Parts: sequence; structure tokens; C-alpha cells
Amino acid sequence: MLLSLGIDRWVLPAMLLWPVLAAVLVRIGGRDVSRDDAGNEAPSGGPDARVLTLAALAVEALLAVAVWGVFDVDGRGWQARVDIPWLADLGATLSLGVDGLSLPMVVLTAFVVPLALLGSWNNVRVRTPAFGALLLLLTSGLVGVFITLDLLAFYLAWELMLIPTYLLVGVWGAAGTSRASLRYVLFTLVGSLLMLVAIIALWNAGGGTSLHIDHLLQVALSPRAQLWMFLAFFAAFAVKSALVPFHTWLPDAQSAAPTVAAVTLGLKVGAYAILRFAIPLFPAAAMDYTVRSTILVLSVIAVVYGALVAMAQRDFKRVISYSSVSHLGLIMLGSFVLTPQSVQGAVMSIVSSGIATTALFLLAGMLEDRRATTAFSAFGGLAKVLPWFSVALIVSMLSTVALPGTIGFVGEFLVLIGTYAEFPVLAVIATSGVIFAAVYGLRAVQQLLFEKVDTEANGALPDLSGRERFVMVTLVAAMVYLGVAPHAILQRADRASQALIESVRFGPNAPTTLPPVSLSR
Amino acid sequence: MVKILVVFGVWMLTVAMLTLVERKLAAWFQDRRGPNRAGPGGILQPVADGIKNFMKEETNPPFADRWLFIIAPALAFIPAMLTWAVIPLAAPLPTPWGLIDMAVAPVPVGFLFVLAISSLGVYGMVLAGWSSNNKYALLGGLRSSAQMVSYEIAMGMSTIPVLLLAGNVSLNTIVQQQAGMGWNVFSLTIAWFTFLVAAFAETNRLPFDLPEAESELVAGYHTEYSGMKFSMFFIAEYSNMITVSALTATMFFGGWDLPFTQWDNVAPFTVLKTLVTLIAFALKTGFFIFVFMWVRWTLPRFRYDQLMSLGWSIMLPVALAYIVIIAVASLGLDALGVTRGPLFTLALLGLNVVLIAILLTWLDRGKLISPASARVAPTDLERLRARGLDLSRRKLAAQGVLPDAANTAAGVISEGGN
Amino acid sequence: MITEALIVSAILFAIGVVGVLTRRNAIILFMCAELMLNAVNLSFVAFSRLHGVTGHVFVIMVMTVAAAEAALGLAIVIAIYRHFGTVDLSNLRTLRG
Amino acid sequence: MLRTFLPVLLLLGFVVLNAVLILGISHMTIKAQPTPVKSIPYESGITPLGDARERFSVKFYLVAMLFIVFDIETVFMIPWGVYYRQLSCAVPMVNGVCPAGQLSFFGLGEMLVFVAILVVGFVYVWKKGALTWD
Amino acid sequence: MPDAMSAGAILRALLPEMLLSGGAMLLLLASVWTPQGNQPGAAEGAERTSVLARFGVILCLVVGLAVVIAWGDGAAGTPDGRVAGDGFRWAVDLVILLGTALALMLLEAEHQRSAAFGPEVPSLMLLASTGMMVLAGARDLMFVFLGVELMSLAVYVLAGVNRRSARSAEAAVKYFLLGAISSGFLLYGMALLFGATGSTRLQDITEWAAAQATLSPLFMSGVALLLVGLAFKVAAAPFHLWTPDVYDGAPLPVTAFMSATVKTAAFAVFARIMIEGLAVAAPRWHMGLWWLAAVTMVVGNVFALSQRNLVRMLAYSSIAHAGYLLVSIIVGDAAGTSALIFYVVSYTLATMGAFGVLITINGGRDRAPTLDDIAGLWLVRPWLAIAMTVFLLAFMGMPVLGGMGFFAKWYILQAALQAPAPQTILAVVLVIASAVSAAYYLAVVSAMFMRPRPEGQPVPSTTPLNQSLIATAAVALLVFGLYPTPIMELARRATTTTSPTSNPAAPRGEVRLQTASVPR
Repeated sequence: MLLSLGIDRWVLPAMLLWPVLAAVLVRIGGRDVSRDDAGNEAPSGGPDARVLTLAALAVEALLAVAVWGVFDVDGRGWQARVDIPWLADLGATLSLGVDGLSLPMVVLTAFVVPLALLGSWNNVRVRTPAFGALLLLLTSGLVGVFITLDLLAFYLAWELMLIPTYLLVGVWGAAGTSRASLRYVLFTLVGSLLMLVAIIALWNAGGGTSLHIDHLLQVALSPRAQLWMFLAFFAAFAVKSALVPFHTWLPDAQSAAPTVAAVTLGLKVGAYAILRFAIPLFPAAAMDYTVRSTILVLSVIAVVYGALVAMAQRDFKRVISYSSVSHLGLIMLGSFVLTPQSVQGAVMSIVSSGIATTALFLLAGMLEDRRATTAFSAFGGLAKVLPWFSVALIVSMLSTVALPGTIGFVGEFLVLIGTYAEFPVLAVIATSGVIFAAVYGLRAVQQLLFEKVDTEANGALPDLSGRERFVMVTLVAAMVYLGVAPHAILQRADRASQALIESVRFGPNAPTTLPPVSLSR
Repeated sequence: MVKILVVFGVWMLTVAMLTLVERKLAAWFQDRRGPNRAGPGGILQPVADGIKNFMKEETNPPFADRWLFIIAPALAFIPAMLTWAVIPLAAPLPTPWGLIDMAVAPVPVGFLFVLAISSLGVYGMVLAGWSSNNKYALLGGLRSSAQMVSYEIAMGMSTIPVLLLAGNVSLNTIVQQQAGMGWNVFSLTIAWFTFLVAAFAETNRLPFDLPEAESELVAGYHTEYSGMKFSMFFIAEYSNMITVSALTATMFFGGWDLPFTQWDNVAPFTVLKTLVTLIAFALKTGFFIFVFMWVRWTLPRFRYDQLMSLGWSIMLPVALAYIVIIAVASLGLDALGVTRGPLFTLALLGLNVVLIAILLTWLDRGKLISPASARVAPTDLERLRARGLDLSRRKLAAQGVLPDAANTAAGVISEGGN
Repeated sequence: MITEALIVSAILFAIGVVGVLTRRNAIILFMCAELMLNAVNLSFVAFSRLHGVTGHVFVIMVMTVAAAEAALGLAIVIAIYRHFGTVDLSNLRTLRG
Repeated sequence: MLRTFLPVLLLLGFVVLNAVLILGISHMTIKAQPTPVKSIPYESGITPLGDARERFSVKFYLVAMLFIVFDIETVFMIPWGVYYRQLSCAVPMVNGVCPAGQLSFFGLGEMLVFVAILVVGFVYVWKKGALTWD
Repeated sequence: MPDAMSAGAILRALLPEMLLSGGAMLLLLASVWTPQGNQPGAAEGAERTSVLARFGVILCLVVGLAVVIAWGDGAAGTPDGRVAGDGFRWAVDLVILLGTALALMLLEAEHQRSAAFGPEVPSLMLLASTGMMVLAGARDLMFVFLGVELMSLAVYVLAGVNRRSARSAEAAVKYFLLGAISSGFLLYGMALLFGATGSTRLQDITEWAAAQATLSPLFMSGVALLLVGLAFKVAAAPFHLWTPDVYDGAPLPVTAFMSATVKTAAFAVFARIMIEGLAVAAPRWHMGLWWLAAVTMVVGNVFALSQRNLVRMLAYSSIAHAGYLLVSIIVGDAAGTSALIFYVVSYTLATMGAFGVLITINGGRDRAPTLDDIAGLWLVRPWLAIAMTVFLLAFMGMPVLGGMGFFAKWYILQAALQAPAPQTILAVVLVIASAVSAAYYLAVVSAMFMRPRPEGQPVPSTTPLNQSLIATAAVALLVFGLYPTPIMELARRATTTTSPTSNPAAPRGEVRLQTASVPR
């Protein structure tokens, strides 16, 4: 039915452009609630900017559903693909399309952002039109990163995320966060600008006629050139996704950011980009023994280190951040082990981490709304006071620590299985990280929920409102549903990960010494 | 070279005699006798002056620039003595060694040489004024420099038409051209007049002797000088006067050329020709020297602002416009097929007559020719009074006496004032 | 002859550069700059003996420019003097980073 | 080249020598007998007040600047004036005469442009009052 | 004896310049009949500056039209090849006129506040841009010198044009002295080149150099001195020391003019001399220019980091931009040149816009705005803050939100990496430097958005003209940032359409191959 409307022709461009358009509308037409509250000014006309933003994001989510709908599970290659002529002189087209890898990301993003906004409705109450506009721009960038097939368009989308995030964190974040957000931008920028050089070099090597990934995948490169380009790409993505040791900006930025921004920072955009671009474009470099083992070791270190550091945190938000760092390690591990299971596991982990992190940050935000702090020392015994909250927190935390039956388990399990087949030692070490994860997860739950109510203020905290309940129930339902029925994603990611591995093995740049990967499982 | 020594000697003698001539002329104009003690008819007066100057004590005012004070007279003296070297004095002289140009240094860029060297003289005056540490002297030096540079432009521009006709900067060629076409004073009357006025100003002679206006500045830049140093300034001034006269003669009155005949211009050259042309040249030059002195004892001195405004707002535009007119006219005559000859000159003369008429009626309007007082109509008098009133009011305003004090004149940097 | 002129020109230019580097008086700096230009003029004239009239034309143009520059420089230095009462550049301190 | 200017150089040397001689002789023949009163600058008998080298009217600077600018215009006009006839002829001249019908307005046009620019500057200076001395 | 050079050909070749200078002189005459100072009617006289500035803008548009027509006609340069008639000249002319028009608007805006400018300032600006246009077309060292001086003399005056301001006077004297000295170097270089080659025409110089087995020391020292002089003019490190002081002291519109348009013209002539004239000697100057570019990028960005004074910051940033542009000259082929043109378009728009904002927040005070002045701008004038962010991001080279700035860097990087001898290291230096530059540009952004408005800071107000300038610049940057093809098409045409008089001896690109055999 959807196909008959030709929806696949316009849905992806719409997903990319609608938020930008909506951003302008929200900025111009939205009403700033805080001004009404302060009574400084006569309420300007128009609806509440937050409502407008949410509506726009809801439209975006609907579009994502449409994409999901038109996606052919058995199809090969790009789906819902659209090519819009753009810069003829560079050979750049606005080429959009999804496959099994990006589809989950698109849907995840399109749902998580509005939920996060709804869940942190009162987190931001000042200058909401601008806030909404920036959030929409950011959404456009996020979606763009997942659906663009042209490297120039991808780079534009990639950088489009930067400034809105910077402003969201800096302006609406806790006081004195401009430094943290600046650090985030600078870190990211160094990486992405190096990537820009690599993109141009790659394009140049491909004859300077096209920036489309399909074209560039066919470009044969010298090992040396591959290595440099891969390192440039990897630098950009690793910084963005906060791989240890490039992770230092993440906890600072996330803990300072307004909830929505923290959620978007937690989305594993970089990890996706590594799977999508860095590995298939430069397989020989990625599978080079030194490079690969270094990254694998780094990943494992990230898993363990993230978990260990998370254990030592005294602030709930920072625990979430470090757990996210730890997850990223697993995703990287899965990506670079590059077996069908591990890649699928990585995809699952990206999704699970996205959902769980969102849920946790929303919960932290709810705490913060109520008590203006998220330090463990301020809380305790909330289980009795806030039952809804507690349930949501426990489920989310269990998913984070990969309890079977939650989505988190699926991802980690697949990654670890895949890794075990290739690198048993690494798998074992990484598994220890999972155990540490249990420790920090339980510790957080215990410190927040189960000790005595030792602070007067905590006794009278209101439980989740209807709005908050709706958001948390949705997220928890997603975690549990995907935990028991991961098929919905795995089925779609299967072909894509196969294709990825094939392109690595048989592409023009395939490594001469193949990694010991068994295709038949 | 012999030529240098001979001509230099003659030159110095002429200068010396000129001081006497000037005084004699002044006496004549004023109906008195002039110097008559030293020698017969005062003929040895210059010698007496010279000896006196050598013996006279020199004062050394407590100035900061002792060396500049000493060098300044030399700086005025040297260029004055150099300029005349390029002026052709007569038709070439046949000698056993071939034809010899009757100029000390017959350089091909004679005209430029005169312009260049004569403008160096201003350094002497400025430095004299500066190093004297005397307010009169400083002001005199400044005035002379401002005046000389102002009129140098008018002078330069007024000679361009000559170049237009001659097509060369060699003074000899200019003389030759006039021999062929007739004197430039006919074809370029206005240029001649502007040149003459500028020449007066350049030599700091009355009516433009503001730098040494004795009624205002005692003696101007050489107030503090005495003895031979003073004498050197004096020599320089007279030397310049001769040079300028000779230049006028050369550029506008045919130089050593004899009018109405080609006899003197064509080979073979003989000693007789040289002598005759030399005399012709000397007569022409002498006439202009006479004019210089005549004017000195006839006309009153200009006011300084009148002087500057004459130079900048009348001489310069007139000279500029004249260049354009002559350029157009000569091109037009060429287009009409008039060959360069007497007819050409006549045509230009006609043009000049028209131009002079225009100049006198339209441009002058009673400013130059007749004294303003003779022409002021009652209504104009009223206007002038009102203007004077306005000026004094403004002056008061500037002093802050009147409330509506306006700013200093914007647009140009105005500071101090004297 | 040309070589000598070039050497003189180079020396004059060098004097100008050294003056520019070592002096702080605006007038002297200005004079040094003019000296540099005129040193170059000398070079041009010398080279013109080899290569024809182009150098002379260039010299006239440089002179023009130098004249305009001189007029301008004088005006600017006067302005400086009016504002600061000095032409010593090291006393000019309104612009500090 | 050098031969043409040799007389000038000789004359220059001669004149400089003369100047030095005059200054030197007069320096030797006289005996300075300075007294304090004799040494003070002559200002019509009034004791001088302050240094002579005070600030003087900016007008003098202005004239200097204008001179520099306008004098250079003359520098351009001289070569133009000298070559005017050649510039007015579209083909090389024959015996100093331009062949009939070959007159060109190139030289005149160039100079008119030049003069026009000069006049604009002149009018500007004039209207700004830089030429009036008050 | 006007041999072969008919007056008509000269007229045709120089028509835009003549139009512009003629118009400028008319404006000058108009300005002189404006009462000022203590003359009666001086109050209306102040108005006149604004009127004249607007006329200047119109004049720029007219001349721009003439340029477009000339380009469309395929107008050639002068027959003797001393003035180019190629696309590069016309394109640079257009950029210069754009910058001049915008600067005139800025002038008008600033004048509304401070009344600091006399009525002749617009015509000064136009005369400066006449000089720049001469530079854009100069194919003869004589014209180069003439253009440089025509431009510089007017800009010296412009720097000191606020006569009430001591800062302005100081800027003028510093600019003047350094400018005069750099002219000296430039000229000496020209003299030595003339001495070595016997001509001042770039074409002759190229032919001479191509015919030599070894290049004489005279020639090379000429090139070196020329390089130094040009480096002074474009403010490349280490010859940049005058820049911050001069930019700081000069009136804001003039600073904008200097940092965008003057730089454009200087780079145009730099490129023409280096690429067209001295390409044969490329192996010899290449290394020097390489280091110049690298050092300039680093120095500009590093020194900008510590500035609180926004104008000084932009001054250092303009030094850094000079470094980026030098990269395109080092690349030296058609791609590099078109990248240069694209870059200056983007840079002009961003600079003019940014200075428009600075003029607005400065409110006519006689001092440079600092970070404190712009702090919390977002709270009072959100759109202004957004526009400023766009401009800063364009400087930085951020895609989408920085608009054209990104593609400007992209094209330079592309040219650098595509060149026959790829400049990979310079490209990396460039991007790292850009990343560093983000620190200070974002410091301004963060001041605007993340700091409270200081007490007592007045709410800036704009004139409609300035407002439209800022808006236009920002929108143009954004639009062409998503679809840069028109501008790039223009830039590309500029470097591929050559006039009949273009140098056949040195087609671009092949030059390098020829010189590869030149022994060092």
C-alpha cells in the first residue's frame, strides 16, 4: 500500500528536510513559555514551541515508520533509494537510501528523540523556540548521517550535528558547561576535518567523478593510502563515538547537557559510521594485523575500563556515560571482529545502547528535575517513594548490564559469541567487563532505590507523571520486546552484514591475508 | 676649460655691476643720483662693497645648527651659479677645433636642467631661515620656500606650450624653432606672461619679495647674516635674475636669434655672426633685467595671501587651460594643413589676442589691472563691509567671545596660524 | 658603470632597510622608505642602459607614487603629531593586543 | 653621455670651490668679537622670547604637499609636450611633418583625460580651502 | 606614434576601471560641494556622506554590469598584453566590486552612528577599488606597481580617516610606514626582474625564464624580494606584524574593506605573478611559499586564540585565511585559482557580514568591540547573533551552518590534493589549523549564546541598510553553502576562459612539467 503511493521516492528526502523546515517554523512560530511565566512580555501568539517541536518530531517518527514499512526484508542493496542531482562538478549527488544496517538506526533516532523530548518536557523551559529549532536541526543531521550514501552529503550531515549539539549543551546545560561543550566540538572537529582530507583524497583517487559510496567502494587504493585514509576516518568516528582513549569529553558533556542533548550524544553515530564507511572503504587497512589488533585491544580495554570507572562514579549521569563508553567497546569489538554474528551483535548493541541510555538519561533527568542533582549521595530508598520510577530504572539497568530477556543481552551475546570464535582471549576479557557492568548497575540501583530514605526531601518526591510514565513504558516495552524478539532487527541486519563482510573480503581493496572468518555459520 | 673661466668671470662681473645698475636705476626712477663716490660716477661701488663685506665682522647668533648656518649661503650660491651654464648665448662659434656651441654646457636637456637646478636654490633659503634661530628668518625661509614651490608649478606649466611647439627640451632647438616660426612671445603670449610673473616670484623680486619684506620681516631669511655670507645670498639673487631674464629671452624672444632674417641661423657660421647674435642676446637679456628693476621700483608688494592665491588659483589654472588650448589649436592648425611657419604663429597670435581679451574681461573683473578702490560700486562697498564684519565676527567666535563658536575649518588640517 | 650603479643602489636600499628596522621615529622611517624607493629608481635607470626606455618610464611612475606617498605620509605624520604630541612610534600605545 | 655633462661637472666643482673660497677667506680676514648682546637673535631690538622653532602654520605643510603632487604632474607633461606632434600622428612622421589625413587625436585625448583628473583634484583642493591663505 | 595600440582597444580593455574612477571623481566633486565644518549647512553635510555612499553602491553595481558585459563579450586585454582580458580578471573584478559595495554599506551604517566620516570617504573607497581592479588585470609589473599603490594610498588614508580618533591615526601611520616599506621591497624585486629579463611584461619574463638553462641569481633575488613585498601586502607571517594594530585602529568599515577586499586584490595579483609570470621558476620559489603558507596558517590561528578584542581576533584570523589562500597559489593550477576565487567570494561575504554585526554592537564608539560587548547578544538580538554565528562558522569552514565557508576550504583542499604534486602535508596543516580556529570562533559564539548580557550594555540597534546587508550576506552564505555550483561555475570559467593575449608560452599545468627539467 505504501509502495503504491510511491512513498519510497520521497520518504527519505522528507526525513532529511522536514526537520530543517520545521526548525525554521518552530523558531519563528513557536511561543516561548518562559516569557509567559515571567510575565515580562505579552505572550506572543502561536502555540508552545515545545508542542510544535514534538509534533514535528512525531511526523519524523511517522516517516521512519513508513521507511520501516517500505523496507523489503529480502531485498538486496539500498532501499528506498533516491538520487537527487546536486553538485555536478564534484560528482556529488544527494543520494539517500537505507539498508539493514541503517534502518534500525533511523528508526531508533526518529523515536528516541521525540520520546526524550517528551520525557524531559520540563527540563528546558527557557527560550524554547530556539531549543526546539536546534533539536530539529540536530535530528536532521542524525538522520542524515544514517541515510546518506554520498560522502559529501554524509560529511555535511555529520558536521550538521556538531553546532546544534554545541549550543544545546552550552546554552541549556548546567552553568559553566560552555567549556565542556567547546571541548566536545574541538575534539570532534579535529577528527572530522582529517576525515575531510581523506574524503577528498579518496574521491580524487576514484577519478574525481563521484562521491557515492558504491563508486568509492570500487576504487582500488594503495595500502599506504588506505592506511592513512582509514586512520583519518577512524579518528573522526572514534572521537565522535568516544572510544577509549578519546572518550574524555563524553562524561563531562553528557553530565552537563540537558537531557535531550545527553540522549543524542549517547547515540552511537560514530560506531555506525565505522561499520558503514571506515571498514568497507578501507578493508585492507582495517584488517591489517597491527591496526586491527590495536583497535580490538582498545575495544576490550574500553569495555573493562568503562565498566570499572563507572563503578567508581558518584553521580548517576556519569555512571550512564561510562556504561555507554563500555558498550561502545563491545560494539567496536563486534565491528572489527567482523563475523556475521559479531556485526549483527554490534548493530543490536547500538540499538540497545541507544534505547537503554535514553531511558537511563531520562530517568536521571527526572531525578534532576525533582532534586536538581543526580549525585548518589543525595538519594536512597526511592523504591518506596517512586515505584514507577524504580521499575523503569531496574528494567533499564538490567538491559544495560545485559540480562537475558532484554535487548542488551542479545547484542552482547552475539558480539561475544562472534568474538569467541576468533579471539577467545579477548572474548573472555570482554566478558569480565559484563560482570563489572553488573556491579555498577546493581550498585547504582542499590544506592538510588534501596537504601534508607536518609534525606528529608526524598520522602515527598512525586512519582512519575502520566507523561513520564508513557515515555518510560514505551522504552521499557521496547527493551523487553526486542529482548525476546530480536528477530525484527536481526532479520533486516542479516543481509546487510553479510554484504558488508563480502565487500570486505572480495572488494578491490580486500586484505591479502584474509582474517580467519568463516562465512558459513 | 677656458669657456667656464671666461664666462664665469663675465658673469660675476655682470652680477657685481648689476648691483650698481640697480641702485643707479632706482635713483633714476626716484629722481636722485645714486652711488657716486667710489670711482667715476660710482663705478667702483661694487668693489667697495665687496671689500667691505670681506672685512665685516660676522655675527654668530646662538643657534643650534652652526654648520647649516654656514652651508646655507653656499647652497643658495651654487645652484644660482650653475643654472646659466646651459643657456645658449649666441650662434655657434667656428674655431679650429670645429663649431663650438656658445653655451658653457650645451646639454641636450637644457630646459630640464634649468628647472631642476634652479629649484635647488630654495634649500639655501629654508636652511638659512631655520638655522638662524630667529623668528623673522624662520618665517622668511618658510615663506620663500612656499612661494617658490608654488610658482615653480606655474612656471613649469607655462613653459609646456613652448615645448609643444618646439618638440624638444634642448634650448638650442627652442631657439631654432623660433627662428623658423617667429618668436614665441607672439604665438604664446599668455604663456610668456605667466612665465614672467612666475619668474618674478621665483627670484623673490618685488612685487613678490615677501620672504625678505623689510617692513614685516626685517630682512627675511638672511636677517642674521652679514659679511660675505650675506653677500653670497645677494649674488645668488642677482645671478638668478640674470638667468631668468636670459631664459625669458631664450624661450620667448628667440634667444640669440635676429628677427626677420635667417642669416644668423644657417651655416656657414662666422665669428661675426656669433658676435652679432651675442649682442642681440645681451640686449634682450638686458632689457628683461631692466624690466625686473623697473618693476621693483614701480609696483608695491603683494600681501602674502594675495601672492599665494595668485599663484595657485589664477596662474595655475590659466597655465593649465592654456596648455590645453595650445594643444588643441596646434592640432587644429595641423589638421587645417597650416605648416609650421610664420602663418602658424600669426594664427596663434590671433587666438592669443582673443584669449587675452577674454582673460581681461571675464577673469580679471577688476582684480588685476586696476586698483580695487577705483572700481568699487556703492553696492559692492556695502557687500565688502558686510563681509569684513562677518570675518571679524567669525574671528571673535573663534576666540570664544561669541557664543556661536564654530569649529575650526574642517577638510583641511588647520593648526596654529600666524 | 652599471655594476657600480647597482651596487650603490643596493647599498642605499640596505641603508633604508636598516633604518626601517632600527629607528622608531616616524619621520625617519618615512624617509627610509623613500630612500628605498629612490634606491630602486637608481637600479631602474641603470638597467635602462641595458634594456631600453622601459626603466625610465618606470622611474617616472615610481617618482609619482613616491610623491603621492610623501604628501600622504606628511599628512599622516602631522595627524600623529596632533594626537600624540610626538612622532616616536614607540610612544604610540593606543593599540595593544 | 659623460662628455655632454662634463662641463656641468667642471662648473659645479669650480663653483663649489668658489663658495668654499669665499667662505674661507672671509672667515680668515675677519676677527670675531662677540658680545652677549651682539649674539642674541635680532628681533628689532626686543629681547627674544622663546625659541624660534616653534610650531608654524600648517599651511606651509599643505603647500609643500600640494607642490609635490602638482609638480609631478608637470613631470608627466614635459615628455608629453615634447612628443605631442609624434603622438598626434597615426603614422611615423616624414621630415617632421605628418602625412596628410593621418592626424590622430590620441595624444590630445590622453592629455585631456590627464588634465581632467588633475582638474578634479584641483577643484577639490580649491573648494576645500587649501589654496586660500587666511 | 601610437603604434598598433588604437585608443579604442585601450578604452575597451579599461572601460570598467575608467567608469569606476570617473564615477569616483564625480563623487569627489559632489563631496566637495558639501558644506562641512563651520560652513553653514554642515548638519546636512553629514547626511551627504550617506547619500554618497549609496551612490557609490550604485556605481559599483553599474561597473559590475560593465564587467559582466565585458566578460560576456569576451573582451580582450590591451593588444600589447600588458592588461589581461581573461576571466580571472573579470571574476576578481566582480569580487572586488561586491566587497566595495558591501563596504560602502558598512560605511553608511557606521556613519549613521558615529558621523566620523567626511563626504569624500566613499570616493576614496572607490578609488582604492579602482586600484584593485587595475591589479586584477595587471600583466605587467608596471601595472602591478601602479595598482598596488593606487590601492594602498587610498587605503592608507581610509585607515586614518576618522580624524577625531587617535587610534585611527596610529593605525594609519603604522599601515602607511609598513606599506611604504613593503612597496620598496616589491619595487626592488621588480627592478631586479627587469634587470634580469629586460622587460616588465609577465609574458616576456616567462619566455625569458623558459629559455634559460639556469636562472641567474639576479632573477632569483628579484623573485625573492617580490615575494617578500607581496607577503607584506597579503599579511602573511612573518610579515604580518602590522595587521592587528592596523585593523584594530582603523574604523570598522575600513577594516572590513582591508581584510576582505584589499586582500582579495592582493591575492589576485599574487596569484597572477606567481602562477602566470614566474611559474617557470616554480621549483625555486615553491619551498619558500610552502613555508610561508604553513607558518601563516599556524601563526594566525595561534595568536588569534588569546584575543579578547574581536577586531584583533579577526585580524589574526585574516592572517590565517591568507595562509589558506597561499595554499591555493602553491597549487598553482586552474583548480587552485578557481578555488582562490571561490574562497574570496565566501570570505568577502563572511567578513562584511561579521563587520556589519560588529558595527551594530559597537554603536559608533571609538574603540574596537570586545568579547564583553558581544556577550549575551543572543538574549537581546537573537537574529543578529544567529547571523554572526553563520559568519564565524563560515570563517571556520563548517558545513551547512557555515555555508560557503566549507566549500571554500573544500575546493582548496581538493586543489591541493589533486595537484600534479599533491600538497598533502599542507592540506593536513590546513585542517588542523582550521580546527584550532574553531576554538576562538566558538569562543565568540559561546560569548554570544552562553554568557549573560553584562549590566548596562545597551541593546544594539541597526539601520535598515546594515540589517539587509547582514541578512543578505548570511542568506547568500547559507544558500551557496548548499548549492555552491553557480559560484564555482563562475570561478571555473574565470580560470578556463583566457583571452587571445594570454600567454601561450606557459599554459597552466604544463608549466610544471617544463620546469621539472630545470636544474637547480
